[in-house]
Amino acid sequence: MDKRISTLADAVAGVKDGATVMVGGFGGSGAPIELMHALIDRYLATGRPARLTVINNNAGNGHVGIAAMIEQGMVAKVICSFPRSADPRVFTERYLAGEIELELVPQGTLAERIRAGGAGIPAFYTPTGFGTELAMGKPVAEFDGRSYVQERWLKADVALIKAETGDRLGNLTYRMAARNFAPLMAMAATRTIVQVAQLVEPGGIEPEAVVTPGIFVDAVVHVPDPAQEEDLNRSGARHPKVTA
Amino acid sequence: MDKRISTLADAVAGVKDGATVMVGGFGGSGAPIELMHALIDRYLATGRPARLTVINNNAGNGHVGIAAMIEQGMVAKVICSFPRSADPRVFTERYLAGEIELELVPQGTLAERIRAGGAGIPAFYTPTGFGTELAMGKPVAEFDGRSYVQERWLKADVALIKAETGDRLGNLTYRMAARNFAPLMAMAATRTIVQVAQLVEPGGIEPEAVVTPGIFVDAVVHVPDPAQEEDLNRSGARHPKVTA
Amino acid sequence: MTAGLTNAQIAWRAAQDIEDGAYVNLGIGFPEMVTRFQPDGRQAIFHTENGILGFGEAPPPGQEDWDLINAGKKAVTLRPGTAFFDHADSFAMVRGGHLDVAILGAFQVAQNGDLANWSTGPKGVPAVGGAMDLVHGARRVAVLTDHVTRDGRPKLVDRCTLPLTGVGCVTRLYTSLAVIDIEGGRFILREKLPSIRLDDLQLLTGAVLHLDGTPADLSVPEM
Amino acid sequence: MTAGLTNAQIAWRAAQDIEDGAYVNLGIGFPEMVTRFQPDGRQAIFHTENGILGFGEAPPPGQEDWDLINAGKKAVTLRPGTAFFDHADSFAMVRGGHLDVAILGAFQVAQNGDLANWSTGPKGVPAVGGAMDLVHGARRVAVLTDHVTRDGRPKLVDRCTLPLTGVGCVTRLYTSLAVIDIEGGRFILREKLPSIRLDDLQLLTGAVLHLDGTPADLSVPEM
Repeated sequence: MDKRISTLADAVAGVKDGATVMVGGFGGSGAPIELMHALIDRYLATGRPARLTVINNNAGNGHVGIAAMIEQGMVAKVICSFPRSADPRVFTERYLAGEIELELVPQGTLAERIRAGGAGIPAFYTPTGFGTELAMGKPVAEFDGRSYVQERWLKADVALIKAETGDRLGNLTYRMAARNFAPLMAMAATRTIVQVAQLVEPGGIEPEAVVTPGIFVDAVVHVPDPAQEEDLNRSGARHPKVTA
Repeated sequence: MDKRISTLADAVAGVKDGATVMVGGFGGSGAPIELMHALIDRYLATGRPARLTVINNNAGNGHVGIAAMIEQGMVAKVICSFPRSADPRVFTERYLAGEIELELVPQGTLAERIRAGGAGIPAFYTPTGFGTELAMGKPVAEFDGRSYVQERWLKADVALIKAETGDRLGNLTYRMAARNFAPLMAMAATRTIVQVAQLVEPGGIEPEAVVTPGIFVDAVVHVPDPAQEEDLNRSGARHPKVTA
Repeated sequence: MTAGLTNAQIAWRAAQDIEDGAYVNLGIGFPEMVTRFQPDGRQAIFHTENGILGFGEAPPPGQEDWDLINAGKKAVTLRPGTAFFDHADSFAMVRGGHLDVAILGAFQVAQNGDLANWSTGPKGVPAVGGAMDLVHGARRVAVLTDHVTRDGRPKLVDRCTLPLTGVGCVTRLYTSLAVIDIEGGRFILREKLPSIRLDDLQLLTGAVLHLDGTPADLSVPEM
Repeated sequence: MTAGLTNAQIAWRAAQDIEDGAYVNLGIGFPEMVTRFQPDGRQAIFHTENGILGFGEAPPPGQEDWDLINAGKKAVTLRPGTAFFDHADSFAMVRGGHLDVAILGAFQVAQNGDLANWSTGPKGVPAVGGAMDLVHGARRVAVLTDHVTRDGRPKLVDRCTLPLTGVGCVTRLYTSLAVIDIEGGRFILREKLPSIRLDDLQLLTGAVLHLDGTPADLSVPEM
């Protein structure tokens, strides 16, 4: 079994119009910049994939990554907990103009809904959001005298993930807090595409140190020295680059 | 902060009559033999703790560990998925005599109920068990055209856990497949007591390699060279030892 | 009455349908034999409920590590790429539909796909393990079984009379006499031993065997 | 009108109630200042929603590692014993009742413990982050806030008029003028600045301040 794919372009070639795409990361930490930019390049070249629903904790920052996907017009809807950032203009302008849909989900509920999608749990109850606008229309139940909101699982067609180390079986580790949503999204997507900074032979990751077992991974692309969103934004980067 | 406790006896001193006790392990792999035997020693010396409910995947094997707890008369009820083993006589005899209660739970549901207890999820839906005896009396709901059973969280007063490496903050790693239920039980118990084969300084476990973060742990006891249940049973061991 | 396949031969036949790279969970006991018969050039990745993916064969006696066991509590070994994880993640793999195949034993299988394999009734000590999770998780749920009980009664039935493990979950049966798919609430006979006549096979089966073309010969090596 | 405490002084006062070894989550912004004022001999363990427990102070400028950030996306540092984990485990800590204290900001707090701190209404872009989870998870939910809004209206109210973050969740308020507990659906005044009269404090508060004995002096160092 070999899940390696040699180019970013090939890795994202199967993403379809209207797809739901989970994108790993919390702000810039764990953001799979190169995979997202490969998806943008394909869209600019072919017009596809369009009308994406993007699931991430945030809604982009600056003009790279998710912000660039929105800016180039590929994104119809964002499901996130916190669509603010140091430079949220791209999302904000489209949202206020009514050009992009937003489903706002409390952060822990977002994480648990994604995990539920991956774990075959169609619904669960949480105290989070009870009695608030974000629970409106959702079933409510009482357990042991306390009120809870029923939340549904969240799945995706594709997950784009950034990992630190990976092997060709798809076993993954993550760097520090870049882990965040990635292990959950890897479980919840029909096709999980991962960029790894280091590609190792099977056995190169200690069996006890594997964070995402290969069963949750479909494609592995080697991207050494991946860009850090925060660094890109501090340097005023854009994707695609503006040529003078 | 220092969660170390110097003796096994002190570590288990607070377990009360009637307590619900989660015990890590799958068969002998991960079974915290020394903690269980310390609990038995206390019971034989003081008559406490009695009438325990024990939660584990199994119901004991031979005459050590959970089997010994049952044999000595400390256990009123077992919640498990598979009360069979190479030598299940202790449980089997008490069960058939009506002297011990059994709540049989499918293995994945048992794991998920414990995780739910630790994660503040009072109930969730699973396809497991739908239409079977084990779902009788439980609420059923349909999602996306498929039927699911509602299951409730499972919590405990105490968890007894075996880990490989631990620090005084309670950060833990596990050895190979001895991990199994331990990280879940550590989350779901009011008081989590851990025996560690190696005690290290904070920082002695790589931050990315921590499996159970210290927030889920209350007490750490150093037990170098812990006994392996399978080895004990192959040598015909009993606890307490039978003196001629 | 015709001599049926041995357990090992049934396991061999089931192994032929497992694709390279498939993620597979094998039930305790007889289904564990499937690992021995992987066709050359194919390598399935085996999952065990207690938290291992990609483990290897049993170690030589005396070299067991009892922290490295399968769901049947038998010792296994590491391979390059083995991963360990906790029980919640393990059953996320199962329940979340990430396994390609689960292969289990059976007391009874009904033509609607119902499976009974955990309890023979109220006597004795009931034990279920991970079977109820597995039958609702894997993409394909295959059953390995003798075609009839030890006293000659059908195990493939109209309706299960024993307590159910799962409702409408079995997709294919490998028996000592035949290979049978379950589709649309019916048994569809795919292969049968050349030595048994269709009429006789039907007599040993507790519900109608439907045909979808001529059944192929169930052909298994001597072993 | 009396000069109230600065944000730093409010954070200092809140820090005095955090016990050694407590697990604490600090909201984005002003509550983050609490880390600076831990009393000597006490060491809280800080949790951040994005998957770190036991992190340290901000690094010197230029030495940031952008994979090592807090929920406010500010760079933090490692300490001996830091642990990383995924978002599901992180919110298991929150929702599962494993945190001792969550400290958040507020737009409004009602005497029944309702909190509004995420939305000022339908205009603009709504954002909630982890606040709704935190208020229903931690054993103590403390709010740090100016006692009144910038235009002088009460932030401590009879009923919240802004969209709620959580129902009946706040247990203690540290304001620029007072320390107030919420018990049995009432504001209980525990401490007030010596420089403000009780009558005047009541005028700045949108619901009755109950007494449980004489309020202590709210005493905070100059800074």
